[in-house]
Amino acid sequence: MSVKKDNNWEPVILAFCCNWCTYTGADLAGLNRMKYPENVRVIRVPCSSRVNPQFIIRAFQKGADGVLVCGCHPGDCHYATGNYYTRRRFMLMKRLLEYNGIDPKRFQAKWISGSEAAKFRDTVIQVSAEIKALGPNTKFVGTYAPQNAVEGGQE
Amino acid sequence: MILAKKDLDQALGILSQDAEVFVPIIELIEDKSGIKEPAFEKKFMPYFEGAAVGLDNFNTVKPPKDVLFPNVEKLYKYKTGENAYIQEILPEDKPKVLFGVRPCDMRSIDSMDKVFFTKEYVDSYYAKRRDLVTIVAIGCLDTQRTCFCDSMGIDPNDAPTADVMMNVTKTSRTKACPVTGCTIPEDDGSYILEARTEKGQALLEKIKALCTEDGSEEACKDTVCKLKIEKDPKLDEKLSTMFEHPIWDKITKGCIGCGTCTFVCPTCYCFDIDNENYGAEGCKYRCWDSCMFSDYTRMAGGANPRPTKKERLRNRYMHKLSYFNERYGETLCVGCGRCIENCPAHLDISEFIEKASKVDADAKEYSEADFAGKEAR
Amino acid sequence: MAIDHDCSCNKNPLLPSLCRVIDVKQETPDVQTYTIQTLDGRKPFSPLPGQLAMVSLLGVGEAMFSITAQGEDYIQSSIKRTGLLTEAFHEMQPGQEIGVRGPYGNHFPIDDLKGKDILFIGGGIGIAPVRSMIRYAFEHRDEFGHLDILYGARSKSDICFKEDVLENWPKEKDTNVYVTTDVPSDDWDGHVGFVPSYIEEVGFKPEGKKVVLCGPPIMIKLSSESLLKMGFQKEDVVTTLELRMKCGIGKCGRCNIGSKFVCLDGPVFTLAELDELPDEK
Amino acid sequence: MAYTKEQIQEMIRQEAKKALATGEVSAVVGWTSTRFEDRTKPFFAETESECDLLVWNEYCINGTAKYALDDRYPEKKLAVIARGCDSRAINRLIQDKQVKRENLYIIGVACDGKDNPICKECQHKNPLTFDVLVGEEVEEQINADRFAEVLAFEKLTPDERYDYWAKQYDKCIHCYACRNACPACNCIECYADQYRTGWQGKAADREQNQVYGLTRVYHVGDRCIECGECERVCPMDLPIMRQTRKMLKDINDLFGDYECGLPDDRKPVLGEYKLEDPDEFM
Amino acid sequence: MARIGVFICHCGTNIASVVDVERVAESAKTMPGVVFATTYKYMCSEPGQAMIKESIEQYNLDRIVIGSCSPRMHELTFRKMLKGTKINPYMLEIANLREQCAWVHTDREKATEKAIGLVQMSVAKVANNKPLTTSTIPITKRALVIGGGIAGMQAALDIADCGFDVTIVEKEPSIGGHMVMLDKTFPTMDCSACISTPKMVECNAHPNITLKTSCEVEKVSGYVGNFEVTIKEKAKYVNHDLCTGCGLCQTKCPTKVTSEFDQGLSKRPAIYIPFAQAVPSKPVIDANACLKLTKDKCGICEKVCPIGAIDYKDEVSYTTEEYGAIVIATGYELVDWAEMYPEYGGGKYKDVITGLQFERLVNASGPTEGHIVRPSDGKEPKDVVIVKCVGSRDPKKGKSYCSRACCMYSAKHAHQILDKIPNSRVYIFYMDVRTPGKGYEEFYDNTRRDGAQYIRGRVSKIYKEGSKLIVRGEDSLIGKPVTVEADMVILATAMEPSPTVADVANKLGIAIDADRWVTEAHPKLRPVETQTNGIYLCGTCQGPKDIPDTVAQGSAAAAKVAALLCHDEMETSPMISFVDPNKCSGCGFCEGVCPYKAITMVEYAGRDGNRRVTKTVAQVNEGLCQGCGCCNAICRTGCIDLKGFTNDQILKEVDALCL
Repeated sequence: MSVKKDNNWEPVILAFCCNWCTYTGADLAGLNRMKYPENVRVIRVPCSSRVNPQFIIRAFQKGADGVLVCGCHPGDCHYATGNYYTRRRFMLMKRLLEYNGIDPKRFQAKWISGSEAAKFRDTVIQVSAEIKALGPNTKFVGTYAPQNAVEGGQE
Repeated sequence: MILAKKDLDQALGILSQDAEVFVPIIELIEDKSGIKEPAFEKKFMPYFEGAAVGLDNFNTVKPPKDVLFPNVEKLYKYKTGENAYIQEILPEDKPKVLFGVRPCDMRSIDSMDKVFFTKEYVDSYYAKRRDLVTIVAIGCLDTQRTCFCDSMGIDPNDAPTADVMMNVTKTSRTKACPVTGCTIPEDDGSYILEARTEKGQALLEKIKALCTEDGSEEACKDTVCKLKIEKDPKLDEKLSTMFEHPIWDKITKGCIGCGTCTFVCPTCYCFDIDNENYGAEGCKYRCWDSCMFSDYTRMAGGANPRPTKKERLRNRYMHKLSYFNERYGETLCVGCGRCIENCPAHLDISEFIEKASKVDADAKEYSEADFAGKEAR
Repeated sequence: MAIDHDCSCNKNPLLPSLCRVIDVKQETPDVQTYTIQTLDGRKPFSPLPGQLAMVSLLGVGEAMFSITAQGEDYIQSSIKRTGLLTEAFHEMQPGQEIGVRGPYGNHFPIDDLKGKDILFIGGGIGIAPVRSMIRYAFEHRDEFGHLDILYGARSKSDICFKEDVLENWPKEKDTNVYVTTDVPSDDWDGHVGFVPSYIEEVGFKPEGKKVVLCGPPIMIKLSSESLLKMGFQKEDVVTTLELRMKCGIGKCGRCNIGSKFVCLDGPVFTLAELDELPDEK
Repeated sequence: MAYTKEQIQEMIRQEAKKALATGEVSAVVGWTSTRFEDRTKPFFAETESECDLLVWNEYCINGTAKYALDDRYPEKKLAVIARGCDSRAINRLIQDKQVKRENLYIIGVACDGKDNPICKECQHKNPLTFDVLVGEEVEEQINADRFAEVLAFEKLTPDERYDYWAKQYDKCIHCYACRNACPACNCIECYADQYRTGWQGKAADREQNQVYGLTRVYHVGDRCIECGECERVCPMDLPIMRQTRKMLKDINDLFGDYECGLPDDRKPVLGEYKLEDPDEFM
Repeated sequence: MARIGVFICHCGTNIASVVDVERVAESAKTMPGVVFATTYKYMCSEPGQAMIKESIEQYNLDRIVIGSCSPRMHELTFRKMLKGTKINPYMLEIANLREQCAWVHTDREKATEKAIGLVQMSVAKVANNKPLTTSTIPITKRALVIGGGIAGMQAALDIADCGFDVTIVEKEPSIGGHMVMLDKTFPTMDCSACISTPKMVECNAHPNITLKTSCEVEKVSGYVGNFEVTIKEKAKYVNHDLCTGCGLCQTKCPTKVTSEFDQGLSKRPAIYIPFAQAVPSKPVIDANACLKLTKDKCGICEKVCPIGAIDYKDEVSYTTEEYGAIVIATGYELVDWAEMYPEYGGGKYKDVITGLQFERLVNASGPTEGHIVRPSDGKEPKDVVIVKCVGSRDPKKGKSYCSRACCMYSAKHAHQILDKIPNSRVYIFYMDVRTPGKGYEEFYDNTRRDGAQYIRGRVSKIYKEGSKLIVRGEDSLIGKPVTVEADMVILATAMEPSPTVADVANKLGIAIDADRWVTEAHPKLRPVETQTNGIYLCGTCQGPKDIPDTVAQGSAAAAKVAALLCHDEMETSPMISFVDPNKCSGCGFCEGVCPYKAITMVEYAGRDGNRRVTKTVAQVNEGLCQGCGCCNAICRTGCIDLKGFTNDQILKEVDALCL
């Protein structure tokens, strides 16, 4: 994995957003022409409880600099109870990643409702700034990315 | 040629100048939390200055096979769609030295050679690595309790196919290793090196300056294995009639189906081929696989010719002790003892060899109680 | 000292050559036949009947298939959809690049078969390897005696190579074609019943006859029993085996039955040879 | 009066014979001796004479419960000689619906601590579930330092922690001994064996080992019975429990006292929720 | 290999002014599987759609990616468009280039880069899309209403009037609920029984309605359109098929116990019809009180019954029936104030009563025939204190919510006291007076004009001095303590959900909140639906409300039910979970986390190695699953997956992120 290190470096941040709250909130931010950094890419999922922690590991492995999981506020889940499971799952996962050396700022979870466009914007701005300050993620990044094969040779 | 033990590091340094020298090194993984004692790992790794070289009498957990047959090895890269291509990735041209290979492991490399070089196809990847490697074998000074290579027809003091054979001199004294506690020669001991091939000759040329030619020194060649087993010399043929023998049901019961024995085995060479994609581009690689894994032979529809651990372990033992003989004329088990030492379920191939040697090949029943006398304490 | 080997001039046996699928034909709802050519329009290699090719869907995976036919400038392989990988194969479109390496394995014992009457028996997709031998026999028609072809499929729509089975082959000289389906259907007025019983029904005579038998394991098992009952010798019946294969060159280890590797020593075995092998098929 | 090892061993053999004599039991899983004095191995006693090969000493360290999964659909019962940890492992398998209690005959025996470091931390030496108990129960100890290792490790800097694990995962040879020995790893088909679905590559490099390592913790962390088999069986000596214990510690911190494999019907932490769970994602 | 077409929309200038759409399309052409990429001014327009359709034909595409506005906007549009092509409507992914790219960014270069990234992810995902088909499920044209209060009755009547069969399950021996206990209804002061009993009779008489009193829901399985409900009928000990309701048994029964209907203010026999207008007007035996059933003595009722309808051997029975829709209308109870407020005497003063008890006191058919008297000594009270918000709006001791009806019924009670007892004085301790409703404020004004004294403040203590109850509180408006000597105190106690609701909700698989109120699917837009399709709610099971709102919800729920039942079958969403039974270990974790009870463990003929065995595996009910995916992330083997958002699709999307 070539380390991207120049002054124009922009982090790649992945956001899993639940379809009913945060994705709607993100759309609303657009409707209101709010501005936020370009480095967040959203993956739409039906519910934050759909997000398997293995996706998070995969994102770091593939070179994401930060991962964000967003869902409805507890109690507001479109599917009634999904985000309660999300909450437990990622409270533990966050600590586990931290324990394994990932900066807690690189993995964050947030409840953002469909009306909280501003919160979505603020969250993206904040996470983006925090990760930019941290620099490129080098932990858990795949050592076997094929560009190694393309550029270098064996071993 | 005689190389004083104290000059070993220097010799390795010289060899490292134009080759990657793989040598058993005791590596320390420091536990900074201070809760557990630091862990030691002994493995073949490239020599570096200051490395704690451990040419002592403990075998490495991982055999040296990965220098010739890496755990993961890229085969070719490709691109799909527009401008599709397939491009071979061969190993680098860098010469390597495998230094301190034990006779059992040397024999395992011979077996690998047979697999990868004969029977119609030559494996290009293995061949390239093999051609670039010079192997310095070392005669064992002491053996582990799980060592039984001499029962398998291997002399722990000599590795005939090595490029260079190295033995401790008879006058060398030994002491306990301050780190691991095992037996090692004292610093004032020395090694006798003997080139067996041109490659070996060339290697010794490089360190000639460090060596002396003292004809009075004699190599220490009286090491015997701690573990002696009674093996039927025709066990391979006997086993070939024992495919349905009830012994298999019994001895495979304890197996937990992990791949430890195959990955620590110096002669296990099975591999899988898979790919890793990166957008339209990707890379095909091969990696070690284990016949003990349930998915090893499972077919796309779900049917599996070896559905349970019984069939899988039977295949492994049969492969080591019978099939390989039939195909290549030698036993694939070299008696290094690694699988005995590391098996989570404490399965013991030497025990199987003994039992299989003794049982009636046509027996319809099998009981461990028949062997109780020997084992019960 | 390593065994002498010549590696400089040897072609890397694990490296596929880039080929192109020039035609995709839907044989049955779950079987497709692909016609494969090198990028410069040549035949990738010239296999003998019964040999295998490792077809690599770049980025997805590779699998071993029997080569069912070959022409001047192409080879053909038929693939049945059984799992995730074959499902991906079925998404192939003409023009797609794939990797192909081979040919692997032994082949049908042409020399043994020459001059004899041959009974070809195929079941389902099992007709694919047999087809390569049938085609060979037709191409060298004078070298073989009378030919019988017995083919069974689940239903009419499941018959592979319909043109060959139902139209072309019956027209060949000195050739009888028997087709049966497991279940009756409105559009099928042929024989209905399983292959093994049909074999007995037709009552082939074993004298001077060799059998090439291929199909799902259970069909092979029952058909063999029928054949042996009818007086055929185990040495005279050849069949093919299918196991999970990876390398194709007898090194990676997984396709062994006893000391034999299906990819290298197989896939074609006589029933007599199979008897010698451990029961792990 | 406490029994001697030899007495317990004899009682185990008798119970094993009794179990086999009922005709309902196919085999008794226990331990037998090996050629090495300080090592026993798991053993299936299937006949009366084989029962006399069962041993009981400080080297009986292998877990016995996981063998119940060898045949998930048995015709006869399997008898298992179970120490405290084995009984918790059996509870784990029962709670995960992988074995049925009625398919097991459990010969419980209180454990006096084996030649295995994890035994020093054991809080349940006595079997918690059994059909018959051999010998007497022993006094239990509370291990106040259950998470001491995790706490100490947490104090390191993130980079130190990462480097430590990276080195450990460099060692890993992908043999899956930890998985196969773990009673919480009881899936019929492990995600890691599903190469086609792309969860994880097959290569045993640092990257895939890390993926496996973390996923393993997530999969078993809330169901771990702390038997330490994963760590014991690891041929490369990876400190696997240090990962799992981290999750257990967090579960205890966040969601209240938690210990698995006890004979209750408590759901695994990730399979339930409480409205009043702590929330830091506001 | 997929043949993907990528279509980038300019959206006029909405996208194109910030994102270099041409570059995005050019870039897309190099992505794996993409065989065609183009841009267009308005993809959603008719010419735009026609262009996509043509390209599908021309380039033999098998799936497409559209880079446009949010999928929440036009995903359905484009799916509909695909229905007319050879491509399955679900072989489509939309990259959100407007709301989440062009509109929120200004830097053209960076926005274009991001747009390419978004398209890349969509391309990676779509390559792994599978064709999905909607399936239809038949609908049983019958409805079940749980609870026979005014909400349930209203819902049942409206559904029945639409021509569908309805069953009302009521746990009490009579339908009617709380409303029939009440005396007058505010603000119109019409007789509560006079307007509710006709509804009860109508329910009884309606050809499409089946009443099941003394019944409870035992088990619910199935899903929208196809519920299978087991109803438990408690033992009544009276054969209602024979009984004529003559009432002779009641009069002869020697046992007398507290009357539930009269809120403990009167006695009733052990064999009883709960109240005069009860429907069905037939008695049941209270098994806990009956001498025959408890001590095997007496047996008088059996002897006096002229037709032998008494059956002491009656047992609980179960019936299972199928319904297409279920309405939950389990209503409310008043909180047990005595436990919450020991300072109000904790229940030891007989003259401290609840509002509902007062309703019985003031009711002409009640125990006092409508005379307001003190329960302790039967004297007419002169000074009456009404305490509001007892248990409501009091998070420390009771409930945090407002019970909504108390302000109005307290005003009504004050009005009734002042009206019926000459020279009486009524003091009302209140926190706020809330009168949002037609004619409510006017009613409150009138009550004050009648002379009711409103004192703003909480009552801190009630104790007895002689025959008087001393009520101490604080008048927070003047900031001074107040003490009132009262003859009677009426507590406007908080409503809480019926104690049975948790059990019923659990059986139905619907959610309840922390206060046990049934949760509606959406508080604004789906107020009478629950999370589970085919299950609706009405009345006070959802939250405190007054009669007009309750009735309105009853009718609303009925409309929803009718809208469902008027179809013969319904389409299900194809984006639901599915199980690979061969991989499934049967651990049942998914079953535990499913909010819809859509997952059940079933037997499956599978294999263990090469052996044929019967496995227990998870199975997803297509009618119940809503596609949240919670089960997917809990499944360790990954054998339960979500169509449209499969693990593979999401992993591929993640993989494409950093290319």
